[in-house]
This record gives sequence, C-alpha cells and structure tokens, in this order.
Amino acid sequence: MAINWFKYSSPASFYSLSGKMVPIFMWLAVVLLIAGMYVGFFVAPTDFQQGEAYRIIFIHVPAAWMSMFLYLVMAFWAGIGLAFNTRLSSMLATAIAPTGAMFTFLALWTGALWGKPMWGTWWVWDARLTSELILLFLYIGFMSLQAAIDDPRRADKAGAILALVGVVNIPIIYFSVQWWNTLHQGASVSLNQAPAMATTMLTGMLIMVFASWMYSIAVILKRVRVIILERESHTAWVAELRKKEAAR
Amino acid sequence: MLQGSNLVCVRGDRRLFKDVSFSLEPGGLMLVLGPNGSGKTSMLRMLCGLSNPAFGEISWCGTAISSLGGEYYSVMTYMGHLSGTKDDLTVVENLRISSALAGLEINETEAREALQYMGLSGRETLPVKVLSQGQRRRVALARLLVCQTKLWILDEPLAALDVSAVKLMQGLLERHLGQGGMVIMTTHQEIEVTAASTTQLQLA
Amino acid sequence: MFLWVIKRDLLLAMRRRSDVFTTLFFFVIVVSLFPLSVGPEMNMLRTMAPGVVWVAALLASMLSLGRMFSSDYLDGTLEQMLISPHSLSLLVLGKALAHWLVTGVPLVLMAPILGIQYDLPVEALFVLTISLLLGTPVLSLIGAIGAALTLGLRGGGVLVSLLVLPLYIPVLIFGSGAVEANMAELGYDAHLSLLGAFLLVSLVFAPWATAASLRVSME
Amino acid sequence: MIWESWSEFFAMGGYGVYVWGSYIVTFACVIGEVLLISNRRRTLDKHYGLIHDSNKKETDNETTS
Repeated sequence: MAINWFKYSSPASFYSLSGKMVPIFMWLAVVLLIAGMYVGFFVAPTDFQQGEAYRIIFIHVPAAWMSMFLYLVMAFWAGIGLAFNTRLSSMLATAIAPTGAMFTFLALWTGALWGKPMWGTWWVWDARLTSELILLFLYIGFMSLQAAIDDPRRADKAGAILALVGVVNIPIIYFSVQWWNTLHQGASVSLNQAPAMATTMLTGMLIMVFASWMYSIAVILKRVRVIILERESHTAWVAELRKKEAAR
Repeated sequence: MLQGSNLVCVRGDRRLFKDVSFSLEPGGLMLVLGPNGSGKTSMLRMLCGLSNPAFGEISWCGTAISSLGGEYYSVMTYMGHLSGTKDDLTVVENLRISSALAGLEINETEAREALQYMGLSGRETLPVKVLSQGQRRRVALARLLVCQTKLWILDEPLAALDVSAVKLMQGLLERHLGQGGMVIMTTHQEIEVTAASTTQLQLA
Repeated sequence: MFLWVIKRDLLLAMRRRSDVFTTLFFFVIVVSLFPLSVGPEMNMLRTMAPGVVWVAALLASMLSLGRMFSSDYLDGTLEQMLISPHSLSLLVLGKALAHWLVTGVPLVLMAPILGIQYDLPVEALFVLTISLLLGTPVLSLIGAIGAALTLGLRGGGVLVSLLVLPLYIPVLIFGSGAVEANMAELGYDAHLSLLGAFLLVSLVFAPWATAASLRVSME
Repeated sequence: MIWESWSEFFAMGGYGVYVWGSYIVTFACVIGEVLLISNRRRTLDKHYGLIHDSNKKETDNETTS
C-alpha cells in the first residue's frame, strides 16, 4: 500500500521540485552557451586545414552526442516505466523524444552544412551519417506510435517496447551500416581521420556539450511538467494547484 | 477458490468502480450486475487477467492470478462478447481449433457431438459466415460442452440466443454448477439457474 | 499447439487465396517498374537487381503485416490466445511462421524469375534465393512486433511501416550485399552467416517482444 | 582578437553561409522548442481556465439571481 501511495504522490512532488529546477538549468544553459560561443568564435584560432568552416563543430558534435545519448536515456526511462509500472518515468521518456529528435535533426543539418564546403557535397553515405539518419527515423517512429495511441498507459508501454527494440537494434544497425560502407567505399570521403584539435577548440566544444546538457535537462523538465498536468488533470492535487494559482 | 479484494478499475480518466470484493466457492454462481458502462466487461476482463486492476488483487486458491499464468488459464474459460469464431472456417474446424487453443484437443466425433447438442447438426461443414448471429453464438458456446475447466467467465452469454437456446444454456450451467464448477456471468436477460450458492455483484 | 496455429493460419490463407496473390503481384509489379523508370540498360539493371528485388520484398512483406493480427483481434480470437494455457510467445511464433509461409515463401520462389528479367547470372540467382530464404523470416518476425504494437490503431498501416522499416535495414544490407558480393566475385558466406545469425536472434527475441506488445495492446 | 572587423566576422573566411546557416537553424530550433512547450502549457492553462470560468459564471449567476 505504501508503494502505491508513493506512486500516486510522486508526480505531484516531482512537479513542484522540477518547477524550481527548470530556471536553474535554463540559466546554466544560457551562461554556458554564451561562454562556449565566446570561446568558439573569439578565442579558438582559425583551423589551418578547414579555415573558419570548422566552427560548425561547436554545435555539430554536441548535437550528435546528445542525439545518441538522449535515445539511450529515453529507452532507459521507458524500460523502467514498463518494468516497474511507474508513470513518471514513462512520462519522462515521452518528454525526451522530441528533444532527442531535434538534436538528431541538428546533427544532420549542421553535418550537411559542414560537408558542403569540406567535401563538396551536402551528403555522403557515410556510416555515421547514415546511422544518424536511421536514429532520426527511430525517434520519429517512437513519437508517431505514442501520438497514435489514445490511452496514455498503453502509449507508454507500447513506446517502451519499441524504444527497447530500437536499443537492441542500434548496435546491429550501426555495425551493418559500417560494413556496408566499407564495401562501397568508392568516391566517398572517409570521416575517420579527425585532425588534431587545438586545446581551445576542444575547450569550446566541451563547454557547448555541457550547455546542450543543461538545455536538454531544462527543456525536458519543462515538457514533462506539461505532460504531468495533461495526464493528471483529474487528480485532486492538480485541482489544488489550480486553485492556488487562481488565488495568486 | 476465486477471490477478489478491493478491486479498483480505472479506464482513462474515469474510475469505473472501487473497493469491489467477492469470493466464489465451488458450485457457486456469481452474477455481475450493473447498468451499461458500469464496468461489467472490464471486471470480467480483469478476472481473466487480460487487464490489471488499478488496485486490489485477484487470487485463485490463494495465489495471485498474475503470477499463476498458464496454470490459471488451464482451469478457466472466458467467453467475451466477441465470439472468437473465424468466418472462413467451418463450424467443426472452428470448434476444434478454439478448443485446441484452450488446451484441449478434441477429435472430429467429439466436436460433432457437441455441435449436435447445441442444435447445430447438419451445419457442421458450413463456413461460419453463412450462419446467423444466434447460430454463431451457439458455435462459440459449444466450447463450454467440451472444455473441462472449473471456472467459466461468460460475458452476456445469452445475447442473440432464442428461447430454446436459453433453455439449453440453463441446463448446461446447472450441470456445470452441479459438478462443482463455478460460473461468473453478466446478463441482461432473466435466467433461472439453481446453484449451491448464488451471489450478486452489483457495480455502481 | 504451435502446429495448430500454423495449420489454422494456412487454412485461412487457403480460403482467402486472393490476399496471398495480391502480395505476390505487388512484389512482381514493383520489381518490373524499375527498368521502366531507369531505362533498359542491361549493365545498370544487373547492378541494381539485388537492391531492387530486396527492397520490393521488404515492401511486399510489410504490406501484409497488418493482417497478421487484425482479423484475430476483431473477431476475438486474439483474446482467446492471450488467455490460452499455452505460451503466448509460442503462439506468436506460429503466427509469424505462418505469415512467412504465406507471404515470404512465394516471394522467395518468385525471385529467381524476376532476377532473370534483370539478366542476373545463374549463381547470383541462387545466392539471391538463398539470401531471401534466410532474410524473409526475419522480416516476418520483426514485422510481428510492429503489427502487435499498432494493433487496432487508426492509420496503423502507415504507422507500421514507419516503425518497422528502420529495423529492416540490417537485413536489407546483408541480403542484397550477398548478391552483390557474389557478382563482384567476392565471398558471400559472411553475408549469409550474418543473415542466419539475425534469423536466430529474431527467432529468440521477436516472439517474446511481440507477446509483450500484444498484452499491452489488448489491455 | 582574431577578427579584424565585424564584416570579417560575418564573412567567416568565405564560409559565412555554412557557419551562420548552422547556427541560425540551431537557435531557431532551440527557441522554437521552448516556445512550443510554453504554448502547450498556455493551451492547457486556457483549457483549465475555461472550465474554471464557466464554473465561476454559474456561481455568479446563482448569486445574482
């Protein structure tokens, strides 16, 4: 009985706790973003090979990392939600998906804009690019499945199964795309030899990675709060909250 | 034997019923009553383990049915308002396949005997799609004759049945209850079934 | 029991033969459309053939996924399967295999004939058939998960392709890769063994995931 | 300072289109996402507000009549 009570109360306490956390992370993200951009544009020197075009790295790499990392986090929370029947973790997974998809899109977009001046083409069927594209498909599949199901609990569980199947498949997909790529290594450019990076470049990039982290946390919490309100609209605590807000 | 304690059913945002408890012993009949939308079908689906109660527990011989799994399903027969018959298969094929699915393989003769009892003789090799609603219902109910399960959970078993078929069902239920079986059913029709004990479960 | 499910699904397919032929003709038409769109140049067609046949097989197999559970869902048989004393994973495996026998096997048998249209050498035809033989059951097994997840949803048919196609990619790569490797006079054993490995992995995991999805979808 | 002038900064050594194209789209996405969530929240609040208002109106009517 205690567990059930905990389950019921936890979205409520999480809601108020996260409400305090969103602005903190948002400000951290803004500060880190400004710092990272400053280092990226005004401190890091011009790359002797790529000229100024390399400055795309400061968003490209964080976006690519976040896209993959967020998928794992999403699958993790979805799996927890499925295994322990906790609503909050499932809501968290639902909230992560759009942000993950956005980062995946950004990684592809900036990759294309970086590729054009460097290799003369917007797109190469390189293993990494192709896997990133497939990752975008997986995100879109997850979101469309959840959007198509009216019953939120069923949406949570169905999404969780899909996310977990995706997680099992990602290494297989990545490995097969890599294999396919080496077989077809024709005119395409190899992206594997990364040029040695100046320390300031690395610093700038890492700051931007942290900025993306903070941003993701802030936005995901913000979204999960809305989802909680939408889903728990019939509960007593939401009504209480509404009354308090109206009184203010 | 079968016990439910403090069951709560939530569908979407709405709570259909709460704190429903009951217990059913061998030979007992339980009628689940209530107006439309009061959660009768949800209740029966819960008792089958098709859905889980939001709170509360259903146990068979003292063990929760969710942890019994196949063991529970081999002593229980559920008939929902969907007949579970395939339009393209013949009457005999339908009965044999649905029995096999429920864990009991029967041969052609046994199947024909059961169908005859249900008043479907002469139609055994017709595809189900040419039958009327009432006849389809009889095909589905024929499974009750051949199955040897202890607990029957029936959702509106009398829907679409004519007077003679209702009589037939009444006999079938009484025989089952007389042999120490248990029946949980919903119905909107009047039916007189004598049982060792009859309980009524009223849902708000 | 497992055999009962296969037998039943095959019997149903026999009673509705047109469904089987629709899938098969879809496959044939898609493969035959490609030369019309890219030109009849034989050398190019030969290099394209494995990819075209495989993509068409993927689409054809996917097209029939919706039927795998939906009719059972609508008439209540699926409910009975969920409360059957038999293991649901096993029943699901039976259904996926029946789906493969009904849609996959005709594709496998048809593929060599379509390969001839593309002027594939005899050995490549052989490899194509073997790769399809190993790959199409994987498509049915993975597809079953998608079909179970989208059960009873509006727009389920389009949704299932969105969910399932990305997961088909490894099978596509190694299936058509095997034929290409053979035509380039490289070894194709590795491709086929990997397809075999995919088959084994999906035989173990897919029915289980499908069973879980069905329970979620039916609740 | 690496940049001699603002115009040089915006030119990005001839790669301005690519660099700024990346950054502008990124910021558009980030800001768009935040706005979308706020909008979703506002719609929800409005929805609640409507229910709340209608309740209030009923009570108002009761008191006035």
